[in-house]
Amino acid sequence: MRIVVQEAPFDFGAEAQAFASGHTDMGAIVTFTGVVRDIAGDRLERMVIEHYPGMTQKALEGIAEEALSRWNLGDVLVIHRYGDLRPGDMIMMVATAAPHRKDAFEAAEYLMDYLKSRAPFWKQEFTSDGGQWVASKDEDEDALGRW
Amino acid sequence: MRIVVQEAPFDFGAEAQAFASGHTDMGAIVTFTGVVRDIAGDRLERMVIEHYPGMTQKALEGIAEEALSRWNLGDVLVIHRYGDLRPGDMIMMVATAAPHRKDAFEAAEYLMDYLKSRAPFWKQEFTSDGGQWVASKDEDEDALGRW
Amino acid sequence: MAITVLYFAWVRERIGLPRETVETEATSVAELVAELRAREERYAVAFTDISALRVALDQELSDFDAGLEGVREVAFFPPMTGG
Amino acid sequence: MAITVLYFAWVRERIGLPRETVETEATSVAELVAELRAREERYAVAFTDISALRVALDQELSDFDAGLEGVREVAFFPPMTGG
Repeated sequence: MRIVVQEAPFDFGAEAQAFASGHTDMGAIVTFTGVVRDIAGDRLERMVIEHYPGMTQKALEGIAEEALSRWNLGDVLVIHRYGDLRPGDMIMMVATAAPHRKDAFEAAEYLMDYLKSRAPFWKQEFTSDGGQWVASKDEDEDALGRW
Repeated sequence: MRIVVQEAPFDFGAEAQAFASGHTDMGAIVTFTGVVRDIAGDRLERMVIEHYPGMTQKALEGIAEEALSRWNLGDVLVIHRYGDLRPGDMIMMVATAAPHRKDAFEAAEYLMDYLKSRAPFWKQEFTSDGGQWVASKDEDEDALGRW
Repeated sequence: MAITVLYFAWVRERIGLPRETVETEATSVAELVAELRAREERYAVAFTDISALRVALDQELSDFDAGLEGVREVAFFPPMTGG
Repeated sequence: MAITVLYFAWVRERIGLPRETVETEATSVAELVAELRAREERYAVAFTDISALRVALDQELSDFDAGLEGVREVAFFPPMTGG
């Protein structure tokens, strides 16, 4: 298990390659990457992600440990950024390694669902009009009901 | 949509990075990678994947087009190898880009389920005793019932 | 007792500071919230709708009915929006 | 008519060749299979259990009841095991 909370960008290709290469005893590797959408004509200028330093690492570790206990997994990787991001920037990634694809997929979806609503991050979007806190979605809270 | 059927290894990290970087208008990127499991003490020496050259590309395109029509997706990538593989080698990968994570995950799982049972590949495992064709699993056929 | 109280996102903005030390005899989160609301308008505004808030005690998610015995750090914030 | 018949995986191994041209008047896949089975023991063995086989007509998955009108390439193989 590796949990990284950092302000700096991360190298998705290198992280994905290193994770997969480090788990050749596992048949299935799944990655998820979240990106600040860069849409032509969109008014979004930047995004700022606030977090709760004392809690973030612990919360992510708790979520990852729960995934490791629920599925047959070899390993879990979570990287999440905070601070200033621009459209097109990668916000975060998770990766799972499992003997079978069903476990790798389900665990990755579980990590994402919990990370969305249970890890202490708050997104604020800035346009030329100023900042707007991103509201949580009912569907994100509902998604936890699956597990 | 990009579909690649090749004997040569592929560079997972570079492919994943290029795919994600090429779709910054999408918020969610999912990748799946299948690996020849390299387990200490396992008798597997190599795997040979046979395919049906005239049909493979077409079958994969059909599966990818179906995914693009069923989910809100920006793009799909499928890379599948054939020929000789060793334990630890990557067999294949898929990647999906979508505005939302649910579509990206579901489409990737759909691609994998259909690719397992509807694309013309056959795996043969070799140990010091010789070759053994991998049997299809009922659960792989059953998985198609989800969609 | 002295408790460190942290505020995040728009709770922090409405109250106007990220953290403070609060002297309180509150035995539950709900009692602490009532004390804070009574202080000043900006607190009353931030805590208007408790159902729109979340609370963590010593960096673990908790709820507004929870007791404060032994708790050293209380954090208030809106629902998380990570990922 | 002349049809190209392809065999893959253990079907190819049992029959002992990857492809052949077959002169046939069969109007369905089932009739073609019956003709092949009647030829030689190795064909009879390969086609013993049709439920363990799949068929593609002109590189599209099909089934054993399908007609052969206009079909130029028939492929027989076990269930696929890709991914």
